[in-house]
Amino acid sequence: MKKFKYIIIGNSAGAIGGVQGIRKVDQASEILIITSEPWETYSRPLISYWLQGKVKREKMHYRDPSFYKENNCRIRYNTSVEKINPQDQTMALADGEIIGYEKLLVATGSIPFVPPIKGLPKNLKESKSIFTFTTLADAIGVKKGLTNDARVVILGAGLIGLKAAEAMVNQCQSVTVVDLADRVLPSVLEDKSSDIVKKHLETQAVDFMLETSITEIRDKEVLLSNGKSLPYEILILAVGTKPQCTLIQEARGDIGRGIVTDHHQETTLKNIYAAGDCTQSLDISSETQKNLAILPNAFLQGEVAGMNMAGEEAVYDQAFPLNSVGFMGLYILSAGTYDGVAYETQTPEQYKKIFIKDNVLKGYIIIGDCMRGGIYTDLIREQTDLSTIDLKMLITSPQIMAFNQSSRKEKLAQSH
Amino acid sequence: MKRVYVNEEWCLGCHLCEIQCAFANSGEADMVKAFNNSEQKPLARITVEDGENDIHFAVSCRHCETPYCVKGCITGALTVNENGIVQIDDTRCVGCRTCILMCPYGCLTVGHNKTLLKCELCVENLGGEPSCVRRCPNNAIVFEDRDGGLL
Amino acid sequence: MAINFIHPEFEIIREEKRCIKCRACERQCANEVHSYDQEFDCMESDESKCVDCQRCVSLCPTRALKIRKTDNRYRENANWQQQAMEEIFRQADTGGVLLSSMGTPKDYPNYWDKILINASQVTNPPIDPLREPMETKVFLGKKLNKLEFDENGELLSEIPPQIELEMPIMFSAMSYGSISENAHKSLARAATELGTCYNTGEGGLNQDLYKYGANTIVQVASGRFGVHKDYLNAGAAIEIKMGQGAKPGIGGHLPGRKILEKVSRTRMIPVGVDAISPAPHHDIYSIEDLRQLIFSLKEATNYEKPVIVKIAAVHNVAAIASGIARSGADIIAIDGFRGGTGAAPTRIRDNVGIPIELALAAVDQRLRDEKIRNDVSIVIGGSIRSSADVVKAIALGADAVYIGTAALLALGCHLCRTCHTGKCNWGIATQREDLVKRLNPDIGAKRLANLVSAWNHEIMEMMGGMGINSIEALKGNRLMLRGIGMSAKELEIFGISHAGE
Amino acid sequence: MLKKEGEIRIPSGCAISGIINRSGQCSINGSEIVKSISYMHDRSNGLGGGFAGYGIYPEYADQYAFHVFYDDMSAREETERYLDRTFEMVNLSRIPTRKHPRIKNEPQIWRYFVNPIFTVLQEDQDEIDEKKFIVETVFYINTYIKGAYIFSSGKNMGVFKAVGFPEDVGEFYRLEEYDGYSWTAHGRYPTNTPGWWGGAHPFALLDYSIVHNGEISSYDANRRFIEMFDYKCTLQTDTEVITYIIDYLNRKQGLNFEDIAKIIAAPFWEEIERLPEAEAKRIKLFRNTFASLLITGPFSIILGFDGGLMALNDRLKLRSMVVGEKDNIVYLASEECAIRGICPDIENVWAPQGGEPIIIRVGK
Repeated sequence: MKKFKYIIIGNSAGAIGGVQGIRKVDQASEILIITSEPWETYSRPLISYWLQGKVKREKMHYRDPSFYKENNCRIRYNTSVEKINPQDQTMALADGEIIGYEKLLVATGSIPFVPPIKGLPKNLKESKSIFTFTTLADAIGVKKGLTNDARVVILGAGLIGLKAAEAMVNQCQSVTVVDLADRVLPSVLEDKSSDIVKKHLETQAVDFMLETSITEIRDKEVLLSNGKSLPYEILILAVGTKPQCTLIQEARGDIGRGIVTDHHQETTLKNIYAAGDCTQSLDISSETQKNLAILPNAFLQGEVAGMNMAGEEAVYDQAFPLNSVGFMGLYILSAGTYDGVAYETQTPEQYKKIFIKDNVLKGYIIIGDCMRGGIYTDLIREQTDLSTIDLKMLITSPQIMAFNQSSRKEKLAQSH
Repeated sequence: MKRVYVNEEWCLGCHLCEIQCAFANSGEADMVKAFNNSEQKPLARITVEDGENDIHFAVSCRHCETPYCVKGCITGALTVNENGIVQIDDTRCVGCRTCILMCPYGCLTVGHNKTLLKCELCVENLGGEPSCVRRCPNNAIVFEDRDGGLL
Repeated sequence: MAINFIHPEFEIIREEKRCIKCRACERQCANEVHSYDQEFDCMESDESKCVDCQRCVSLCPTRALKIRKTDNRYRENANWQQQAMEEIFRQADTGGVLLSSMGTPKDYPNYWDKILINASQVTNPPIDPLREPMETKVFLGKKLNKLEFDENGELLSEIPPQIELEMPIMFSAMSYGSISENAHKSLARAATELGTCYNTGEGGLNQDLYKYGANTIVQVASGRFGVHKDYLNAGAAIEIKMGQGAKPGIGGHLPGRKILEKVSRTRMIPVGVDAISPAPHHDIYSIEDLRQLIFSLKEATNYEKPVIVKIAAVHNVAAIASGIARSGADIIAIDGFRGGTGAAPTRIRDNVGIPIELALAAVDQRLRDEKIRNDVSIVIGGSIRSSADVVKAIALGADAVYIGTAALLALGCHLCRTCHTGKCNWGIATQREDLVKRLNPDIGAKRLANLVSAWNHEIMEMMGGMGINSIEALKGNRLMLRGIGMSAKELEIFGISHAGE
Repeated sequence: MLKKEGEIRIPSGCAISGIINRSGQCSINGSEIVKSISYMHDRSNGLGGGFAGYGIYPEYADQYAFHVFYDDMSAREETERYLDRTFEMVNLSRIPTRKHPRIKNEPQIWRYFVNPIFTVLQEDQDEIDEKKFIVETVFYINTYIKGAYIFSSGKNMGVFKAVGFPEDVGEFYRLEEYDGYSWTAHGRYPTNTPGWWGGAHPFALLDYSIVHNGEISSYDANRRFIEMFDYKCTLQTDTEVITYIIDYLNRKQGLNFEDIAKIIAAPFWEEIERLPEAEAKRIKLFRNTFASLLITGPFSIILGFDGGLMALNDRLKLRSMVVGEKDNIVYLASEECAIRGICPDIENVWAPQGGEPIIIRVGK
């Protein structure tokens, strides 16, 4: 049996973060990366850009191809892990091989949630017209069917659905987004901001059918809850994702809204760590446990996991939701929780809403000009006491000037 | 490592660092050409904030030890080079603004071609001292190693 | 008054093609000359406000700006020139005394430029200061006339209080209030780095600067602003200011608007109240009164500090200096009529006093004739413009020089001569906080130190050329000087031969 | 017409030489020093040569020996009238010379052995400073009696000088007829004088005599300072001002020759800083008090005084000077040839450092 000091299951942001975290501490020991995909690491959010034609395939690398070699990583493509045995620190691969680990990072990510709809084909992967949209394989599939006269129906007005809509709207005859919710991006935005985004997308020829669901999928046609039907050549199912926790669950690790870890990203199973979309995190802005399936979070968790795996204590305790997304030239920054007193501003260039509770910035939404929005993010991240900050100035526009002199000095005259 | 630090005690708010930064990164040899000869004025990677009571200071990338922008970058366009300088590869940047979302200091800006711009300490265009530092009329911006703490 | 007779003195030439509308000129002009026109997307200028301080020109990143004297002239003639006419218009407008800043711009003879320095050739060798030691250390103060020894030949005598300088150049008195805190800081730090002294002027000593005391000369002037025991003991020496070259015979006036909180505390006067220095010290109406003040100050400082008496160069300066030398002073400072000022009545600045060169020559010779040259050191100031001026001054007999205007120039002053407006764009002659911060003492001190050490290098070069390797062998060494284009009388006063002799 | 010494400052290059018998025996014949300086013929240009001998007048050892040049009879008559008033004239005579083809235009050269006479009034007021009195007499005659010039005024010593090469001057003055315990010699190379007998070296005042090679750049600083102390630099030569400085420091300030060397060729400040504290303090006080007596520019001097010689170079040693020893005799010269020429088996030859005084006192 082969044994590795470090094994990472997965090959995306959490896994790469894991490699970089390990390498901060241990530059020598080999790392084995196991991925079920056939590709070197690539940026999942870029699949819509690729589909849109804005990014070439070779620019989708999340890291340079030399990354593995430079970091002494061995990688096994197209390989699934069947089972983890935490007692003897081994795992069984799909081909039956057993390999041992000293430290294991599970960065299995999430998988699309496919709702049980009447008429849904049994083997979605072989469909030429019905797709989920989270992997490069999905995008490649979509692209094959995407023609100028294709009619596209997207189920789900979340981030994935709308990015898919953006990617295709100028390459096909029509895009219609169907969602049971009464607004777009329901998990990211609240009413007004959602409305701005919807209106913008409508001007860009994306059609919406909200408060509507698909009741049945037929060949080239879906039936809707309002009794109407929509023809399609391409149907995207983008109602959401769920954490891929199976391996840990079967190994009897704790699962909540994802794999449960401590601040060191260690699971309830000894020497097994988890990072990324597959995990549950404590959202510091709402103080609730969540599955925060966002890329920066995945990388940061992976990095902390990696450092701990290599023996250095590191802590990740600053998780909270945050998103930056653009649709057809309209950009949205959002972070935290929309709880507390809301301060709303609107200019021709920008809509902004800031939420403050207990003298702490809890969340914000910016649509349009989002320059320097990260200053707000940092206030959430650090849970900064706003009492020494010029709130009026801060609400008007994010700036260092809003801080008092000593924190300005700390920010600008000291190394970070 | 040597980083750009600012001292608001000496910043006059002349905004010349912005001009010099934009020029240095414009690729033009002549400032007049850089500003007056093209459709779009070149953009600065440094921003001067002007406050009340004549407080001014310039803000540019801190090249943080923990660069949230790099960690959050969805494409890998942002990297830390061997000298600790946070750099951006504009052939890989897709303009998603996650870095703007992540940066605690508000130091990234969107360029004319929609990719992000940030201070790279003038490594590409001058070497040695960053242009904002070199041209600051009052030493309000300095290029120093303060990793051991502020003197 | 309906018609404005005073026309803009300068024209602002902005090369539109080069202007990138960065608005640095607008932000940097305290006189509000420049402005941006949104509608036409261009910069505008109001020339009537321009004082030609060159701040905008210096900061314009594309060199799109230049300022030139207007060629618009009144109908002047050889007798009634532009300046005379304009001053009449001005007084007809205001009914007031004309005020000016900095040294006189009038074309009086400049004797430094009529004196040439010698160099060695075959009969003795020049000395290369890069290869051989070259000493510029100077001690200012009374010298012993007779050494006392005990029976074993051990010296009993002690050196009287002295100022020890690494080079014969000091920064002359400029008060906190007339110049900014940052200007003072720059001077203090530069003096410390150089091993020389700066001078507080009559405005007291800011508490933050006490740490530079070993390189500080504290001044006691007729207003006695900021004078107390700690102040007197804070410095390396005490200077009694009897007069100033730019305005002999009159006092000083710092307007209340320059007396802000910190200046007020330092001067020990209320905020916003005019600071008036009377023309005389009201406790000194004669030389014997001066002696009393000198010894009062010595008492207050335990006889540990040399006392300087500063006078303006006036007609009978030699006799006055002789009196001072006999009054217990350790050092005489003489300020020539080209010396600078923060503000002086124009007529006085331009017509009262004599050139420092003549005053120095007369005083040095007079004190030697009276055999009391050893009792005092002589420091001179009043438009020392270069190291050559320093060398000539030392060779004429000075122990050291004061530089004021040259130091201000090093700090960025462009001699626009509008110090009295308080809007110095270079952060020097102003108390406006946004302007004061324009002078970063890190830069200021460095520039001053650069200037003086450059001069000192040049002094060493010139000394080496003369075959002199220590500054004391240059002092009073008038044989190293020759006059050029001087009358026999002038040569006689200088005690030098004409070039070619 | 060229100006002579006293009308203009005249720098000159030179040769110097000195011999002394440490025992104090007057064993050195005048011909020795003449021979020594003759080896450095090319360092002179015929415009001046001279000698000083110490211990040469044993029979008049207690009288001041005035050597005087007179341009004419009236100068001599006026001088003698002046001297008669305040001096007892023990002996007076022409100084013996011999005709020499290369020594021309000689003045009348007289020698007086004198004792000063003080009035009752002076003695009552306790103002008797004999040396001051001699100096004042010399200054008076040299300044105010036209055509008279006292060029030697010490006891049991004498200066012999003329326009010409030094070896010719030695022959002219018949120096082989004198024996002394020490001698100095000078060959002159002035650059802008027609040559004047009084301007030749050694320059002497009281027992001090100076031979000097060099051109001091501090001249006017030194002159203008020393003139504050009742000296009058009538000749405007380096030798003159150096002599006055030494007289001032030794006689008036009471400093020894070691200290004098530390004043006129002071150590550099950076050297002073390295000295022990007490020594540094002492030199700092010297440099402070006598700043204007620092002599810069090239010089090598041999100072003759009662009972010894001091040789000193400027602090950068811009002029040559070597010292040699053989038994009790010490030789000093600009060039080594001047020593080896008269003492082929010389031992222990060395070149002193700049500013390092070589002081030889007889009997010590």
